[in-house]
This record gives sequence, structure tokens and C-alpha cells, in this order.
Amino acid sequence: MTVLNFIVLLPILNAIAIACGAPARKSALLSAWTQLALTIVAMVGYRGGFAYGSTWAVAPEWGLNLTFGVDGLALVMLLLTAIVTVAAVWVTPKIEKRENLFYACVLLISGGAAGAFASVDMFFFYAFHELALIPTFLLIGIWGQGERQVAAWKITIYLAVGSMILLVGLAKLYLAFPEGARTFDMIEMTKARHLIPAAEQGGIYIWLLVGFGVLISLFPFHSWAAPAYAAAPTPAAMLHAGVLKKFGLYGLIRIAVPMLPEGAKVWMNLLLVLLVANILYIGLVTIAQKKLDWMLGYSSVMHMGYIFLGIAAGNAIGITGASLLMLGHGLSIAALFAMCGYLRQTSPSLAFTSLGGIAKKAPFLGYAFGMAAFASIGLPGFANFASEAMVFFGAFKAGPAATLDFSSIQIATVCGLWGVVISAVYMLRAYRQIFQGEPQANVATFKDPACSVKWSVILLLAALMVGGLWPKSMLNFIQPSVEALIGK
Amino acid sequence: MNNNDIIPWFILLNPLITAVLILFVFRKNHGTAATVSTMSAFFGLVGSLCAFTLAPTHTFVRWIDMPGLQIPIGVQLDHLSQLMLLVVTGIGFLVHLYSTVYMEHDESKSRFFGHLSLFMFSMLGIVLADNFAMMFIFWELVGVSSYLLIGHWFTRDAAGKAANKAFMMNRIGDFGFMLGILMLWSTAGTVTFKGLEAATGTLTTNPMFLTAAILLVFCGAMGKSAQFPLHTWLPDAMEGPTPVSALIHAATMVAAGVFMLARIAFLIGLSPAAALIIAWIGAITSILAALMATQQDDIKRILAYSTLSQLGYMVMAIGLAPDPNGGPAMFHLFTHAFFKALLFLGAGAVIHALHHEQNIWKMGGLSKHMRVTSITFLIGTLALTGCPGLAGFFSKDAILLAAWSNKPLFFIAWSTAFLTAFYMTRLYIVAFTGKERSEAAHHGHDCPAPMTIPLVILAILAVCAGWKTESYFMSHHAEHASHIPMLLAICAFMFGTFAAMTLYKGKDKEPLSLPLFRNKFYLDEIYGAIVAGTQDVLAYIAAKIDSLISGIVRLAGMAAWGVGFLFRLLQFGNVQGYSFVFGLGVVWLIWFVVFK
Amino acid sequence: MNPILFYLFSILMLGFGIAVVANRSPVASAMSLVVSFFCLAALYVGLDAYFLASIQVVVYAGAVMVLFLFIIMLLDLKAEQRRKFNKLAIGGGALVALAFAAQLLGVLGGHPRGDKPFPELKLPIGESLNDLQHVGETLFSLHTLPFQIIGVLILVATIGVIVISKRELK
Amino acid sequence: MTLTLNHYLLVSGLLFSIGFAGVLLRRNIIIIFMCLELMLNAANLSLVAFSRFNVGADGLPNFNAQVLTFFIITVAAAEVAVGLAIIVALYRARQTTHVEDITTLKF
Repeated sequence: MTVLNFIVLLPILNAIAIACGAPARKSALLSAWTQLALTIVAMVGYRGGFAYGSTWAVAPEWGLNLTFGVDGLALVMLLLTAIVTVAAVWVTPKIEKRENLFYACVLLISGGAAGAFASVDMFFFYAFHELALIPTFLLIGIWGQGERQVAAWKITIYLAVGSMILLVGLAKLYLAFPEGARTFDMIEMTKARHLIPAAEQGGIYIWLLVGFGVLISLFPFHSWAAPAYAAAPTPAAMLHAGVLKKFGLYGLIRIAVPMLPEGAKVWMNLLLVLLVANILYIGLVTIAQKKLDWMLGYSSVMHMGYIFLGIAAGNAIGITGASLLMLGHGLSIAALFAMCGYLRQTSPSLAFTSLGGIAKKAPFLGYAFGMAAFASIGLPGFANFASEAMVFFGAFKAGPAATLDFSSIQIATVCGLWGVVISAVYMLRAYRQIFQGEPQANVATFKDPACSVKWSVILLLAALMVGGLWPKSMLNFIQPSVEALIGK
Repeated sequence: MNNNDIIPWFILLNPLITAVLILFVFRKNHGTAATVSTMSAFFGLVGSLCAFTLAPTHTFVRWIDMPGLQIPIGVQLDHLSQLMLLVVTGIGFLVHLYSTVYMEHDESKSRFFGHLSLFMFSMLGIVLADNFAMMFIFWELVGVSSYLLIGHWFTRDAAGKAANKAFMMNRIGDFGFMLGILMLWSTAGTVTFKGLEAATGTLTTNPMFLTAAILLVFCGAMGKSAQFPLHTWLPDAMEGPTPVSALIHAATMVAAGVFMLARIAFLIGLSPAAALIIAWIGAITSILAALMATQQDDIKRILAYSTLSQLGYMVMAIGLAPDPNGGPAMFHLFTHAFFKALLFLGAGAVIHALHHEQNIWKMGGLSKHMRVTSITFLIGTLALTGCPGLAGFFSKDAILLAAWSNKPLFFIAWSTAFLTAFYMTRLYIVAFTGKERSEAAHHGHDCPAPMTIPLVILAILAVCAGWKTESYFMSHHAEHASHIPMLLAICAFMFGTFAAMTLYKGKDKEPLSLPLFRNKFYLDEIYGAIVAGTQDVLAYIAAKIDSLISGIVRLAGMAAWGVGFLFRLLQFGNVQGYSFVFGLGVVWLIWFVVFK
Repeated sequence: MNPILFYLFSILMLGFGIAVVANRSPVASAMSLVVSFFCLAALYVGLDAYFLASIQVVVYAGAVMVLFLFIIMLLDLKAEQRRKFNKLAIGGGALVALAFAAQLLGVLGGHPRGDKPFPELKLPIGESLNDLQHVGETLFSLHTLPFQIIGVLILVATIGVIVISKRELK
Repeated sequence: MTLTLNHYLLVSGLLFSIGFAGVLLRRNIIIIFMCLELMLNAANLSLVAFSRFNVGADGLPNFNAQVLTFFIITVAAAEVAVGLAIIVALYRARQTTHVEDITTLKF
């Protein structure tokens, strides 16, 4: 029973305990904090390669065994999950109806994500993610706001279809290996990746790309994201936007990039077109939004474009940058959704016109939201900037040097750079309309959030600053594992 | 890391620590915040004074260290940065001292000083940066701190909008800057200046590429130093408190662009095409700004346009004579920083005394009551307009000399000099001489000591900054330059001042009104239309397309309902019909099986 | 069984079958159905299936038709008045039936094995075909399970009838 | 001419078509029910014909078919009973045996 098993099983067991009647908020907080502590212990004790391995043979005849194992990249993802879980549980306001089921669902999502990141077995990697799908549906459907049923149904059906496509892709990948070398263990698969015939890789890659793309809200498959986050209760939005979306990207980096290099080359241009659309088109859509929660939903969809740019670059710099950006974006979007949830108490509609001058009444919130906003648009000093810079450097390096006719990936980098301007436009416009100016009538009684919201936001921002001011702390984990995956 | 390597790190990190202390510890007690901030500015000045004497050093820390990408955070003390340190910390300290009184009864004083220290940290970061990536980091941090300071009185909508506009323009500039860095880095393989200097061989293989890269990097400078297309944010930045305008929008931040160009002067030298374009953009900015300044009524707006114009001068100088030691541009930057800060602080004193009255036509006859302020303001005006013997004259003369080889540019430079003399004299005469035009002007009085002392110090500096310091900036001495440019410069000064005197002596309202200049060539409206036309329209279209895409997704749901509806129609309720259909099926089946 | 009898009875059967369909009054249809069953029993005898012939007469002609007549009496059905004819339905129905018959002829036309005469029965001299014994034997030896199921089915049917026809207990 | 299997099959087919036409054409449920019986008996006839036609090794007709016919008859009896009960219940509910009046399951 390694520390990793505890990290994964803790939230799931706690969820069951809470569902059976344990005191909801207290045990959820306890479980979240212990999960964070254990993750930090695991990170401190990490010495490289795949650590904390443990296997349970579930169905030996099919080669199905629940193996856990973690490398640097997965550890950083577990850290992200732990931090966002602590913040999500801590920031939840008083729940009136069925509090136990609420916290059970939140912990199940966190457990599902942690399980997915920690599992080395492709089957359970997929299964753990599915575990997190249903609690999201329940959270949005029961405790959400606005037209929550529609949003809940939409996100669940959309992601279910996405998972189906993904399942087909994974199955094709499994079958692409010659008879003898078939295994679910991702480490062996990465070692035996040369056995996959080059011709088939394109076919498999597109399934994985579309499957993961739906889970990550890549351009054409993004219409579930904004309504779901607008309708979701705060912790659900934080956990889903912050952590669960990273599952798709982690999957791409862990499976698609190392095992299907030719496939990546075949579909490179399509991926570039989609991610440029993700950045520019969704950026413009974000500008057109009139409500804060919708805007944050779309902005999180837009930032996926940068991570995809890093992955499309295919070199060590780009992918390391993309992994760090996953951490940075997860933390910043979680902080933004936490505060957006708190703002919802003054004006449920969260429309820009109905909010104004909040910084005067709630200076801490004004400052914290400002920092989170600046972090998400890539201000140096936060993890987002360091990682976005590496993504741009990596992506630009993937094209030819010293010529003015840029290759497709370099043009995508230029569009990505312009995306930084677009994100500044919508984020600052929102910040000015909500926080600056004279306080409006309905804001008169507004005051700074209670210490639970305050300290969870501080925790998220502190993690962001550590990642930003001293990125080597995270890069020491990510870099070796990325280089192990795709070579120098 | 022997002990004098500590000094540059101390200079850099001291304001950051102060900012963190103020914003998180001294949030409530404003008094201590002001003193802590001013003390740290003083230590910064002392540090940079002794750094001035040090031999050039270069120490760095590895920030991002990957096989293909090494981004260090390093401090580089050399000829250029030692001088700039003096300018930044010197004026920074004086502004800190000045604003302890100016922001006396502002209810969020600690936040102001916190942001001021944050700005000092980011500005010093740019000055000490030894590579492009670190410079870009502090470039954005300077943009954010100017956003925070412009938007200090955020309850006023105008301030919020101005802060947004400033940050947006800087961001557009940074877009080009980052792209330029990427292009240079992908070719040279390194971001450090020393590395780029070593890799000039590989850079010049494709001259077109090098020109494009330099112009993109210059795009960053345009954003920060408010050059022609991206200049409209500077006049609006006057929404911020006056010390902010003095420190940021006169002396230091806007000069960052010029400093960066000086830092890569060796690159500009390699591509004459880029140098010429830079020179022309600088010239256009200076002439436009000078024309606009002649028609403004707000004292701070006039000074803002004058800064714009002088910045155009410096950029033109960099374009004409790129010199690793700084050349005429840095010389002008050095002198301009002092007298422009002096003018802004003087204007601040006037505004403070007249209870936030900024319209010069409401002032008049201030020299009678505010003796020290008006004398120092006069010295600043003369220095700026290029009165022989004062600092401005020497640096402007150096630029005119450099422009002498390119006649059209010289003509533009000369007419700008003339216009500068014109609008500055107009300002002085209307504001300080003649009779009081408003009741507030009547009992204006000199400000308390901490405000007037910086004025006096800056006045002294404005006078003697030009003497014998020119050689510091010139790496190679022009053997014997012709004297014609100097004579023409003196004529420009005299004609300008004389014209302004005759036109504005004893006038009560603006004699000549040129709406084109008054409304700033309608550039703000044009930009507004462009942004509204492209971005908002595109955003609207994008939102519509997005609802279309989500419609398609809903279509899938509708399709399922439609198919369900079709099959429902099969149950038409008539028993005969069912048996008939059944019969048909049987007959068809038999036919299919047996006879086909 | 000589062909003449076969033709007689089959024509009678088909004729009364058509009578069942064509008659206005349900009682007339019922009576023609009974006669049709008798002719069918005769055909069974022609095919040496004496036990089945008797069962046919007893169960069908006897029990089933009595039920029908009982129900017709209970519901006091009148002869149908002239209802408006739905030309299309009538035509369609007739067409399908004719098509079916035509197909049948086609199939039988192409069925050579059916043209051989019925083979002779090898019986020990003097005895007639004791088919009742043989049917009983096969019933209770090969088809025991279906037999049980049929028993249960009959039971279920009777209970069902009682439940359905019971008046609603308000 | 001597009787062959086809004759019997032809007769049973004709009987079946008559029954089937009856079901299609008539509007009265009782009559439809009777025609249904006709169709069942047509099937029985062809079964018995086959039973007589396939004389086994022991020279006796194949009695399985006859047992099957026996089962069909019993099932038909049960079916008539239940069918008529339903018709009675239907009549009590709707006072009609006319097929076109009973369309509750219409869409």
C-alpha cells in the first residue's frame, strides 16, 4: 500500500463514507487536506522515473490489472488536483438540500481525476475518468443555477460521446500492437511503441485527438463548456475546468504524442487549424460575452488552445511548457471561478451591467480577482507566463529558423501571441466593469468574503506565484518525464 | 559573487521587498508606508551611485534551463545601465519625496506607494536585464504597474478606461516585441544580448529577416514609448496622479523603449533599412505631437504631448545614429528626464496649490505668488526649448547634428524644435504671467518644502546636465561637425519663443483655434472606430456562429426526436391496416425467398 | 379414397369457407363454418387420420362453434347494415389474398416431389390402421414436455377467461 | 387422376387465402375470428397431408405431424375461449364489435 494508493483511494472512500452519513463538510475538508499533504510527501520523496508502483491483478486472463505508478508529470497533475480539491471544498457555501450527496460527488470527481492521473494501466486510466463524469452531472443538475438541467444533460451526453470516440481510439491503439506485445500497461506500450505500424498511426491518432478533443473542449467540440460552467455550482466548475479538462491533455501527452509520432505529423495541420480557431475564434466569442461566468467558461476553452500549441510543437520545450501551463491554467481558472461563485451572491445573473464598483466595497476581492485575472492573461510572476513563454518558444522552434516565410506552426504561434492581446481585452474589460467605477445600488451591502473563501483563493494564488517566480521547482519534475516520453 | 556583485541585486530586489511589505503588511497605516517607500527609494539612489563607480559586471541565475532554451535572470552593469540606474533611482527618489506631500490626504495612500515601489522594481528590472526574455518579463510588469498607477483613483470611470487603454496599447506592442524575440532567438539560439552580439554572423545571413525582427522588437518599444501608431494612451494616462505622470510618463517608463533600442544598437546598425524606418517613425511622432501640443488647454496634456514629441526625437536619433554607448538619443534621454520631471512636478505643484485646477486659461499671474515654482518652471521650459547653455540645447543640438545628413529629417526636427519653443513659451506666458484669470489663481501659494526641494534639485540638474557629459555617450567623436545645425537650432528657439510671446501676451482666451490639432487629429475617434468596427463586429459574428454550433449540437437531439416521431406514425390504429401490412410483408417475403 | 370424394369434399369446404366470409349475418357464417369443419374432417379420414377427424369434429365443430354461437347470441348481433364501403381497403385486401394464392400456385407448380402419389401403407393383413394408439404413443413418448405445457396453457386460458369476463368490482 | 400431395396442399392454401381474405375484408370482429379459425385449419390440413405422405420405414404415416395438429387444435380452442372473452369485455366497454370504432392505440 504505497502513498499513491492512499492519495487515490482517500477521496473515493471518503465520498462513500460521507454518502453513508459521515459529517459532510468536516470530513470532506479533512480528506482534501490529507490528500494535499500526501501529495506533497510523495513529491518530496520522488527520485525520478516511475515511482510508488503497485499492482492488483483484476482480470489476469485479459491482462487487466489495476497498476498505479507516477512519474514527474503525473505528480504535478496530482498536486494540481489536490490543491484545487482543497480550494473547491473550502470555498463551498452552506448547502441546504442533501449536503452529504453534494460533498460525496465533489470528492468523487477529485478521486476520479487523481485515479486517472495515478493509473498506469490504460483501462483504469479511462475508467477513473468515467467515474468523475456522473458526479459532475449530479452536481450541475441538482445544485446548479440558471437552466441547469439543459446544461447538465448537454455536458454529460457530449462527454459520454467523446469518451466513446476515445474508447474506440484506445481500442484501435491496443489492437495495433502485434499479437504478442499487446498490453494495457502504458509503460510497456511506450517502450514497445516502435511496433505500431506507421501507416496505422494516422488512423488511431485522429480518434484519440477527437476523443480527447471533446473532453478538452477543442474548437468544434467546445459548445458544452461555457453553459456547463455557468450553470455548475462553484466547486463543480472549479474541479471540472481546473482539473478534469487536464485529463484529456495529460492523455494526449502520455499516449498520443510518444506512441504515434507519424500520426501526429499526418494530422498536424488539422490540429493547428483547430487550435488557432480555439484561440482567435473563441477569443472573439469571449469578448462578446455579457456575463462573467459565461466569459470565464469561454476563456478556459480559449486557453486550451495554448496547451494544444505546446503539444503540437512536439519538442521537449513545447510539451514541458504545455504541462506547466496545465498546472497554471488549472489554478488560475479555479481561483477565478471561486470568486465568481462568491460574486454570484450579490447578483445571481452576474451580468456586467448589474455589477460595478465592487473593489471599493471589497478591497481584498478586488485585489485577488485582479491578480487571478492578470495571471490568466499571462502576466509574468505567475505560472501561466513562464509556461506560455515556453510554449511559444517551443512552437516557434518547431519551424525553420531565419526565414520570413513561416511554417504552419510558426503562423499558429503568431495567432497564439495575438490571442494574448485578445485575452487581455476581455479580462480587463470585465475587471473594469465589475470592480472599478462607483459602487452600484445592489453592491452597497457587499463586503469582503469570509475567511474560508479568502484563504482558499490565497492558497491558489500562492501556488501560482511559486510556479511563476521559480518555475524550476515544477520543471524539475516535468522535464525529465517529458524527455523520457519523447526524447530530448 | 564578491560583495560588489551584491549591489545590483540589492538595487533590483529592494523595491520589490518594499512593495510586498507595503501591500501586505502596512496596508492599514499609510504613514509608515510612505516613509518606508521613500527610504527604499533613497537606498536605491545610494546603491546606484556606488554602482556607477563599479567596473562592469554580469551575474545571473538560471530561471528556465532546458536543453534548447536557457532563460537566465541576470543583472548586467555596464556603461548604459549604470547611467540609466542613476536617472531612474534619482528621479524615483525625488518623486517619492514629492508624493509624500502630494498624496497627503488620499485615502488609499499605502496602495499608491506599494504600486510605486512595484513600478521601481520593474523599471530597474528592465535597466539591469541582461537578456531579452527577462527584459520582456519586466516590460510587462512595468505595463501592469503603470496600469495600476494610472487607475489609482479607480472610482473615476475615466481613470479605469485610461488604465485599460494604456495596458492594451502596451500589450499590442508586446505582441510584436515577443514575436521579434522569438525570431531572433530561433536564429541565434540565445536570448542574452552578449549571445546575440556574438551571433551577428548568423543573424545577417537573411537581411530581410533581420530587418523584420528588429522592426518587430521596435514594435515593443513603440508600445512602451508611445510612438506614432500606439501613442494615444499617453495623453489619457494623465488621469493618474501627477507624481505618476512625472515619474512614469515623463522620465522613466516611456524612456524604457529608447533604452531597449540603445541596448540593441549593434543590431540596428546591422540593418540600415530598419534604422531608417525607426528614424522616420520617430520624426513623424515628434512633429505630430508638437502640432497637437500647440492647441491643448490642460497643463498636463501639453506636457504629455511635449514628452511624446521629445520621445520621437530620441527614437529618430537612435535610427540615425545607433551607438552602443547610447549616442545622442541616450544623451537627450538623460537630459530630458530631468527637465521633464521638473516641469511635471512644477505642474503638480500648481495643480496642488490651485485645488486641482488644470486648465491654463483659468490660471495666470502665478509668478507673483508662487515664486520658487515659477522660477524652476521657467528654467525647465528654457532647458526643454533648447535655450543655449542649458541641458536641452546640448542634447537637441547633438540630435540635429546627427539629422544633418538626412535633409528631410533635419527639416522635421528643426520644425519640431520651433514648435516646442512655441508651445512651451505659450504655456509659461498664459499660466505664469499676465493677470489672474480665476479666483483660485489669486491666492495660489508655494507648496510645502518636500515638494519644492525636488523642484530646486531638478532645476539645478536641468541646468548643468548638459555640460561636458556629451562625451560619455559618444563612442566615437565626430572630428569636426559643421556649426550650421547649432546655429539653426538657436534660430528655431528664438523664432518659437518670440512668436509665442507676441501671440499670447495678455490674451484671455485662445487666439488661434485649429480644431484638427485640438482634437488630436481625431486619432482617438479613428482608433475607436477601428476597434469597434473590427473587434466588436467580429466578436458579435463569432458569438452568432457559436450559437450556430451549439445549435448543431442541439440539432442532434432534435434528430433523435424526429426519428421517434416518424416511427410513431406507423401506429395508425386500424386492425385491418395492420393485417394488410402483415399480408404485404408475407407476400413480399415469399416472393423474395422463392421467386427472386 | 377415390378422387371423386376428395374433390367433392374440398369444393364443399372451400365453398362454405367463402360463405363464412361473404355472409351478412354472423349466425349464417357460423353455420357455414361448421359445415366447412365437417368437410375438413372428411378429408382427414381420406388421409387415414381417423383420430384427428374425430377430434376435429368434437372439438372444433362441437365446442368451438358452440362458443361462437353462444357469444353471437349473448351479444345479440344483428346482420350488418350496409356500411359505406372503403373501396381502397377492400380492393387492397382482396389483392393481397389473390397475390398469396397466386404465389401458392407458383410454389406448388414447381414442387416435383409433391406429384408422386401417396405411398401404400404396409399393415399387417386384416388390421386397419390403429392411428389412435400410434398418436398416443408418439404423444406420450416424444412430446411429453409440450403436452405438459399445453395442460398449463389450457388452465391459464380458463382462468384468463374468467378474469376478463368478470364484471368490474366497484 | 390419382391424388397427389399437391392437391391437398393446393386445397389447404386456398382455404388459407380465403381465411386471410376474410380477415382483411370483414369489419366484424367475430367474423374475423372465424376466418382466423379457417386459416388455422388450413394449416392443420397440410400437416396431416404431409403426415400421410411421409410414410416411415415401418410403413406407418409420420405421427409427429398428427401430434402437432393435435396441439394446434387444443391451442386454437384455448385461443377461441380467451378471444371471445376479450370480445365480450370489449363489447361491454364500447358497445360495438365494429373494428373501425376501436382505435384507442392510434398515435
